[in-house]
Amino acid sequence: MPHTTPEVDPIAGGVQLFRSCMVSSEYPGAEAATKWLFEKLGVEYIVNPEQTCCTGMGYYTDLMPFATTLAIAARNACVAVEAGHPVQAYLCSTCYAINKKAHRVLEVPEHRREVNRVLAEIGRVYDDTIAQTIQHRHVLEVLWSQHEKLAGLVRRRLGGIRVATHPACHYCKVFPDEVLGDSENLMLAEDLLEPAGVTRTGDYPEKTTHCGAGFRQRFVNPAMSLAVTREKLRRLAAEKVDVCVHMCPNCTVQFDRHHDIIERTSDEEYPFVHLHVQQLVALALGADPDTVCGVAAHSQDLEPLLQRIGARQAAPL
Amino acid sequence: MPLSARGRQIAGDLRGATSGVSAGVLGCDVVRHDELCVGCGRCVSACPTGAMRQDDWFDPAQLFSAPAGTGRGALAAALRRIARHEPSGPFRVPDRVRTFRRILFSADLCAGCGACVRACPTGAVEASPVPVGDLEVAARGLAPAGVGT
Amino acid sequence: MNVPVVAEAEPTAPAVAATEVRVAQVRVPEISAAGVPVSEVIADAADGERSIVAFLCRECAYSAADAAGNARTSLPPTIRTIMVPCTGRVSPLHLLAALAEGADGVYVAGCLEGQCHHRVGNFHALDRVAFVRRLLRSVGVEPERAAMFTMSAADTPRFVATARGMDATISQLPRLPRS
Amino acid sequence: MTRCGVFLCECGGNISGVLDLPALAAGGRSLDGVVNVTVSQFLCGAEGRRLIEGVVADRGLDRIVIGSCSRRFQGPTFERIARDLELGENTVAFANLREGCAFIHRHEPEKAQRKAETVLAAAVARAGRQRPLQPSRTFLNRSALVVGGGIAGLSAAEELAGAGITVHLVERGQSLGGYMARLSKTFPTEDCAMCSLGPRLANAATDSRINVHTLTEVTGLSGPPGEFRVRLRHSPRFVSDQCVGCGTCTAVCPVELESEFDLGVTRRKAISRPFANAVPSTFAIDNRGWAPCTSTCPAHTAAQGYIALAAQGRWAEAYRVASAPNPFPSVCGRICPHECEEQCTRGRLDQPVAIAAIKRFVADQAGAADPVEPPVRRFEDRVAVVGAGPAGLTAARDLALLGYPVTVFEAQGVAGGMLRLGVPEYRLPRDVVASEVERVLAHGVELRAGERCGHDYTVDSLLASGYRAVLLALGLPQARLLPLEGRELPGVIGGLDLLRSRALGDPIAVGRCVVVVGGGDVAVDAARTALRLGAERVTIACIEDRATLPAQPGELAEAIAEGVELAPSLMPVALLGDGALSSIRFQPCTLAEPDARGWRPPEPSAGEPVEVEADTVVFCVGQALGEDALAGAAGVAVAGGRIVVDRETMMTGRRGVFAAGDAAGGGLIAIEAIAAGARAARGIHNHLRGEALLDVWPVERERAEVSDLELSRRRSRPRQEMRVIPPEERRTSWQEVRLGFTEEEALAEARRCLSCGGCSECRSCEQACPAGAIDLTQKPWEEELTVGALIVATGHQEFDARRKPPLGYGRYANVLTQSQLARLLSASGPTGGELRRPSDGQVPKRVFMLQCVGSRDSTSRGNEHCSAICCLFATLHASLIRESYPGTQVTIAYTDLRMPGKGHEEYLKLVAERGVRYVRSRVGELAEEQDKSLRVRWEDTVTGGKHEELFDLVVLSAGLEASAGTTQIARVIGLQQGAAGFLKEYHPKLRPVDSQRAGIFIAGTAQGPKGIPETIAQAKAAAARVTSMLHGGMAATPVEVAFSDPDVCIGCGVCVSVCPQGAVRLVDGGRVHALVDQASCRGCGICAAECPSGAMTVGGFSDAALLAEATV
Repeated sequence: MPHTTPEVDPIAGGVQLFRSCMVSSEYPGAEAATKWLFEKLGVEYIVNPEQTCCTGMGYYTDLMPFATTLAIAARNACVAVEAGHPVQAYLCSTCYAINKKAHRVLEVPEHRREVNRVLAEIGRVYDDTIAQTIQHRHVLEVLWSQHEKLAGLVRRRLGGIRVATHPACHYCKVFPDEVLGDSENLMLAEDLLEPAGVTRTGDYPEKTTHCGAGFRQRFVNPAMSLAVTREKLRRLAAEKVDVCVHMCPNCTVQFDRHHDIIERTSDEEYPFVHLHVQQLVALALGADPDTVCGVAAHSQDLEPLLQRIGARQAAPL
Repeated sequence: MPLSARGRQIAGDLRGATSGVSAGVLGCDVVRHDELCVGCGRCVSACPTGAMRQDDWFDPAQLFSAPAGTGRGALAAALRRIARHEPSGPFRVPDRVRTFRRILFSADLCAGCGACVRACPTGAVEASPVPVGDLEVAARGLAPAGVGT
Repeated sequence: MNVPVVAEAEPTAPAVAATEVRVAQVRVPEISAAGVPVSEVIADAADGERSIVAFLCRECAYSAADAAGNARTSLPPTIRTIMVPCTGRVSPLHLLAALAEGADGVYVAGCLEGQCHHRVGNFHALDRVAFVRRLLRSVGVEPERAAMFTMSAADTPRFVATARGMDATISQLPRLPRS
Repeated sequence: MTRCGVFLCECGGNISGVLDLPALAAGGRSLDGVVNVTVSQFLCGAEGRRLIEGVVADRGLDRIVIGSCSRRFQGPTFERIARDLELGENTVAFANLREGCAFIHRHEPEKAQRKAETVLAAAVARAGRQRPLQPSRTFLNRSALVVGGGIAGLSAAEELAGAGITVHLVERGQSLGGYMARLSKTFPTEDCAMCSLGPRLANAATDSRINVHTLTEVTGLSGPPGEFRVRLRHSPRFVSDQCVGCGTCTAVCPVELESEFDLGVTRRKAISRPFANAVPSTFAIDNRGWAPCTSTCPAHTAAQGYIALAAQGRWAEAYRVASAPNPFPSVCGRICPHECEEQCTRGRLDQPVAIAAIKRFVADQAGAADPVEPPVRRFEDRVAVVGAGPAGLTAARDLALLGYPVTVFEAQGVAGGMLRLGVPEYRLPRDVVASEVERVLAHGVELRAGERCGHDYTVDSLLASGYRAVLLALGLPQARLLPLEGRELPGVIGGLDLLRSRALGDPIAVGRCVVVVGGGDVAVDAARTALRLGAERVTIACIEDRATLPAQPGELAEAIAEGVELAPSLMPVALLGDGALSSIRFQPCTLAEPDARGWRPPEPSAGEPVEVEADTVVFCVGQALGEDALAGAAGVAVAGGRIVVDRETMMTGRRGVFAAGDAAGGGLIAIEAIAAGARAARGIHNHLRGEALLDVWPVERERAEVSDLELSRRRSRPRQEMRVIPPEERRTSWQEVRLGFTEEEALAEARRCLSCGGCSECRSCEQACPAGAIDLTQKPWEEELTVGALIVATGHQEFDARRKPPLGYGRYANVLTQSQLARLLSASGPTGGELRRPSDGQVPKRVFMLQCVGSRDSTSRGNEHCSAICCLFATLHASLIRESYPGTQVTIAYTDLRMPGKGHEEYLKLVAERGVRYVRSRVGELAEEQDKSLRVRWEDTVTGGKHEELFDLVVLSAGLEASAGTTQIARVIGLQQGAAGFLKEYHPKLRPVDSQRAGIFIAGTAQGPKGIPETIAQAKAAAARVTSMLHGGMAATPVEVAFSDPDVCIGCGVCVSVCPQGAVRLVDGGRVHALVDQASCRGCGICAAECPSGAMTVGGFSDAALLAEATV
């Protein structure tokens, strides 16, 4: 079936991989897989030591005012442009949305003046040239820009593996009109995995429902948070998926870490696993499950899936 | 190749057609008469190389040189009656004023095809043939290869 | 006191069009009620009655004028009105000919922007009056002698205000000297 | 010089109270051109008129100046006087002495007097410059075109016809009725929609002044108002007027499609009528052209036809469709390379439909039982057919059916040609060929086997012995052998000879190790035949590489499975062996660029020659005409080993001698030979009858395509694979390898067909129709009408709720829109008015309705506007449900309940009392449970409570948008469209039913969302506007329009670019100059002000007149 995600101009370089706190601490495999894929698809990128945390977690849990996030986002933009890699590729949808929103707010003169007053103390300025060269992309968008090459690089057929997408709210709902595809039925992930022969699920009931994490709800209001997650697990189980793929470490933590807890507390069976999109794509292209995809960091036992796709034998060249 | 008397006579009264008398002569020089121009823009649309251009400035001096009995002439007459000094330099013209705009001609872009002359309804553009054998033709790089070397 | 609607900042005009900020058609009153920056002041201002010719569009301005008349509003006698089907019909020649043949000021009055019965007639008139004003300035004549106002057919007070405003403006200017 | 008369009016003291009129009059007399000045107390009255008439007569005036009130007030009065006195138009000038002078300068009489003098002088100066103008008269055609057959179009048409105006009512769809025909009841009176629409339809059908054009679209509009030239395009209905509306055809039609009228709630047949009292009542066939399979097939077999019939198990009818163009359906079902499957649309979804396998099952199942009556002999011209192959026999059968006596001559002892002697029986059993040959002969065709053309008889002898036409269908029986060194060694045989000997049962043996040279189907057949004849090792060597090998992939795969080895890209060089063949030497090669005839000769490439052990070599490298087969056939030209044939008539160089099949166009597959035979039969018929009665080449229809969007809504189902005998078992047996489908398999596979072409041209309806009204040959045709005015009433369409994926419309079974619910509740609807849940047909106990779907939506997914009728529509349906099903609970989630209009608020109270629950909430997502019920979560913004409930049925109140027809007509005739595509009215209050263009009016929901009452009101208003416009029959275009003087105009085109009406264009009459379409010009004068040459002027406001007035 023809893919529905629209074509985009290929991005081959100038990419700064924006490291994510949750990915680095919880699922480093997602970052490693992304780097591995960038090399496979010929995307020139750097990891910039100057780049700091996006403070999205702090802002969304109301710990810090938006002004702080705004200044840090402006600094990160300056740093990226200065390093000659203005295409910031975000591993996590929260970073993507918060930096893009900051970019919009920085178009307002008085906010920019205020931020530049702060940046002056560290000898930086966020001016029009920075504002016009910096670009904000999710890593999946960068991968999609090279998606024609994927078919030729598949080393492990994922035929028969049924995949569903949990669309990250911060990617789909903060800038709904700038989403690659339909913001209320995102098919970007499944279109990326199509060359590997997966069976696509497409739209399913409550696809756009929240994963339940809600930044601090997970800690302040765990009962309600897990109740929402269970609702989603039930829907995905009803679709008989094998893998649910994610675009944000927050969702992956919410599902992967609490999958068995919810199964035990509501004694129901949800026979599927959770992976980042990049991890599954890398596996299909023959990446090593441990050193590249970091499967050991997941709570769920991913061995059955790896056996099923022959990821444990050496990948045929 | 020097022109015969007949050749010179033909080339002489050619209005804009490429004289093409001999390889040595190419196209023609264009001479503009601003006072006759009414700003209709036909030469601009006819010119294939963009040598003729109309921008959104207007020089009132152009008005004062317009002959009586024409639209611009009447305007000039009225303006002259109340003017307190010679018109100062050109000024910018609002978007919807179409015909009061100056025509700019850039000789280096001109291919000498004469289309503007044929298009102009008021004779504001004239074409005079390039003198034969003039080295300047070769210098302008317009002459075909092998000529004048 | 109402002031002419159309005016714009004076753009400097180098011979070759340099890259300068494009002049926005900002409707900003150019002169203050108090003073008039006339280049030179001719002997006495009040020598004789001024004459103003006004081109009013049949659909809006002329009907507002009639309404003012039926309301017996007193208006300055200096203004003489001429009906045109639409302000789009007024060409620069009409305005300059009127000035040349005795008028001390001319103005055009038409429908509000977007309400023109011929959709774009008033926009054309706005641009043409702006052109005439720059033409006047280039020959040293006060640009305030030409103006344009837009009004709704039912807005009689605005017609009265613009008429009186124009009369005040022109009466502060000397009679237009003609060669 | 003009003779101008001035008339001053005291206006009963209004003017004379301030101005000294006698002084003014005195001053006036001195103005040049003035011959008379008079003062009157009341000029505008009858006394004033007599005064003016008197002075004009006495002093011979040709201009009049009126000094009185404003021209906007009494101007028309004085202009009419001038017109009555034949002074003509534009001969009166006005001095506004009252509103322009007396009233506004009452307190300064002397200044007023001086101003009056100037004003009067200006008027006199203007009068002197005014030239009399001739109004041009346009003939107003007393007819109107109404676009759109809904309630708006019908109401307007009815009103116009009542005023005696001829109406052309144009409707895109199959029947009039539009959206209202789909409704069950209408609010607020809950009376049935059809009760008010029905009479309108009947009226439109019977009123002689209303010409109804259905299945018709407007494709072009030109000319001025009053004389619009409208181009119409009529799509074929494929059913003639004899249709009595009995509906027998729908019973037999095998094709089911989604019913647009029922908005997809049910399905309808390809031949259908939208609703019972449709106007016109004739049925119509939804024929979208040839399906890809039909258009690809060389014989253009109605493949979709026999598959649709097969899907219903109607094998006999399916056989009739399959065998119509092709007497060998069973043969082709087995051996055809089925290019139709490669083109099958289903291939883009999952896998193509197994068309050939179904055809085989149909032929095997119903072929034998299909009766063959020998056709009636109609002509005496005897026709001879040389060669009993597929081409010859097809021609023979078709000629017999046309009524000719036919004799077929066959060189071999048995008929069938390559089918019988070329294709081995494990692919094509002999009894299958025999039975289908038998059926051809049963058409009264005489077979003379064992007689070779060129030996036992010749073309000349046939013609001499009385045959009026000869068809050479003798094929290419001669196997070509490569002139290689060692070819005379025993063990070197031709592929065709091997296959023919096997087919005839002659003794033939092959060695232990066989090499077959060649890459086509014949080579594969020879190789597998060699296997079955006991060869241990069989290799196919060919010059092509693996990818460009011409043999059918399926056949090659089966051969390889049976152990045949493949050696591609090798060209044979020499055959080695002393006395007996021992091996064959090959040189590796590549293929050169194709030559003129597309043949790619081999070029030896680097690399050592290869020697392959072989005791038998079989050459399958092409076929040739039999030697001297064309002896005694003077005039029959041969080029490149093939008989030259005129493509249009199938005739050879010799009159009366035709050719078809392999002999006339080498290397054909069976179906191409069959199609060629059929063409030859038609060519012979045309020749013998002396005129072109039949199209030799069938007229191609355009190919019907299914869009990706439609495809994505179909569920994919795997293709039925055919069972085969396992390779090791079939390696040595002559059993037919492919075992064919069972009945269940054939039925299941046939049901995968997507009916791309709509009507499959299976012609079942043609057979069944008692009135013989079916006519599939109808073609689209164009027409041009001249009408006075247009009314556009093209209506609206429902917002596509699929644009809101979380609501699940189109995915969840029990989510419908209000229109679909209207169909369910409609007595004439698919469920006869019974409210049935689509998933299980039960009566829903809990119904949830969601308002503002796609309306009042500021995201990029919906429309900003409120669609006006949905709250009422939902309330109506809720009321109907509560009344008929007291047990069913209805909840309506609204944003704001909008019930404007008479009696609507009261209706709401009535319905609310019937127990309908209204909650204020805007639900964003629905979720379908296992039992197809729907989980709805909503927050009631009035009580603030959060709710979550399960519902059996959810109905979305999708809003209104301009219909596709509205957007199309707006593009064609140049109307402006506002938000959501609604047509823009000239002025929302003053001229609500006028469009921007003169003479074109708009009405109904095409202009904006509204209910039926307002729609009808607008329709009547539009009709009134047309009636008043066309009333006079003749219209004088006003003189105050633009005019360009052709001699002065310099053709710069500035006027064309500035005209807001697009009424000016450049024309080339010798000199390029501007021409104004005076009917469309509104006289604004923008062009005149912009014109650099002064050519353009406006009647009554010329530059001369204005300058005169301004400069006095």
